[in-house]
Amino acid sequence: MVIVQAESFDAGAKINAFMQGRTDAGACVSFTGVVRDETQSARVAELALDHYPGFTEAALEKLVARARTQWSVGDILLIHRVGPMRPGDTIVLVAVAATHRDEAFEAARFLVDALKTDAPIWKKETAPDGSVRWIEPPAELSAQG
Amino acid sequence: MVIVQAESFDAGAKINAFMQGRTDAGACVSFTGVVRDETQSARVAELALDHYPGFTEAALEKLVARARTQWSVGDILLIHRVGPMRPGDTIVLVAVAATHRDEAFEAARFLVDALKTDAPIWKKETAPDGSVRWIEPPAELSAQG
Amino acid sequence: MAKLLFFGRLSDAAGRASETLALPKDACTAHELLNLIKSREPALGAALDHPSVRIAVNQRLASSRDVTLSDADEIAFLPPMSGG
Amino acid sequence: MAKLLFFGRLSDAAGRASETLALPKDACTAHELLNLIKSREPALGAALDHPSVRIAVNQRLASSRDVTLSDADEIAFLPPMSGG
Repeated sequence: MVIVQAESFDAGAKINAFMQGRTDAGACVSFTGVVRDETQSARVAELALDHYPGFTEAALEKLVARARTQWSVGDILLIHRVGPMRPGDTIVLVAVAATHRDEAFEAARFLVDALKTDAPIWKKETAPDGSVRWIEPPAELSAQG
Repeated sequence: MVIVQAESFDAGAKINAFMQGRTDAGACVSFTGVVRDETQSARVAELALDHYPGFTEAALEKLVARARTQWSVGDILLIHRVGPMRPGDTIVLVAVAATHRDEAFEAARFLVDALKTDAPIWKKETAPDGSVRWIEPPAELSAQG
Repeated sequence: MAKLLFFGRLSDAAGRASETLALPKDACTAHELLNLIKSREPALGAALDHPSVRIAVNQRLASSRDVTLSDADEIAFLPPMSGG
Repeated sequence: MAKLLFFGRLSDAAGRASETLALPKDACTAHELLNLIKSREPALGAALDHPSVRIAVNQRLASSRDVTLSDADEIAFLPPMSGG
């Protein structure tokens, strides 16, 4: 399941609900991304995520579908926040349930890496002094796109 | 931190508490192991974990220390339940906080694998018909010990 | 009227996240649309026409600036993504 | 008196998880202790003396059955671990 939302969410509660009643899946690997207060030695006061409603969800659904094709996993949950956030806020949760730990780890790792390069999300950092910068990938990476 | 306990625990709440206030660590990778109701096509009604108090904790602490030496991670939480459990119960939680996702994933993966081979824990499965069996590693593995 | 959408730094460059606009002619190309924008807002036009910017038409990525646009299309300008 | 601890299937084999026992002599080896147990409980002795079973003395793994034991030691018999 893919959810893109502006509201903050409780990662632990989402993981618990995701695993609730799964007596068939022995392993759950989850990744929680948190807004840091410093990136590349620049202080961050606020992070704002721009997204393209519909298009972004479809792109994330495609990544999840690819992971499900590639690994034998039971279920996948992907929640991504958009809009303004503060350091310490949970920005993304990826949870993968599987019968075996290998597949849970590999699928989760794939998704977290794929999000970094293929998620249609644009990040704007605001420094404590109010200056803003849009985060873009290094030129080599964006040239591939 | 290593905790070995007989009491059940709320994995999501533990993950939340672990990540609470970490504005320096952008990534948390967690692994939750759940008691399955079937292993190697045998039905499981109850799983009981035997451990050696003191010795088991020391062995787990050693694994955590090794992970901290090998990867640049912020903090590690390892909670292992012992005693009798039922399918669906959370048996183990490993959570790794790190500034970067690579290290969080690798340290978590190392720990989960190391638990499988190096944790001084003995598992007894009780089938629905009351028959019991102790889980031991395949001969090749135990010969290494 | 076509709907234009600007994402990421392009919304800052445009000073708006979206607009509706009459295409220069029906069945024009993205290239022709970009020329129209350049004639009106040179700086924005240059930012949109940068090779790193991709165009999606009705939520599907276009493979080139030769894609045909028509009225009622939703045309999105996507700068390099930051990733999730 | 030494304290013996049996883990995993060895506690089932022993019918008990622990016992206190007078060593055959002070500063005996684990080998000698195993022989004493074998003489009393042949099946348990054989289970404990299996090469896959490791011995920990005062919570430290012994490298061989030649390890010296003394009264007040805690001697644990560890079958292959199932893992966590």
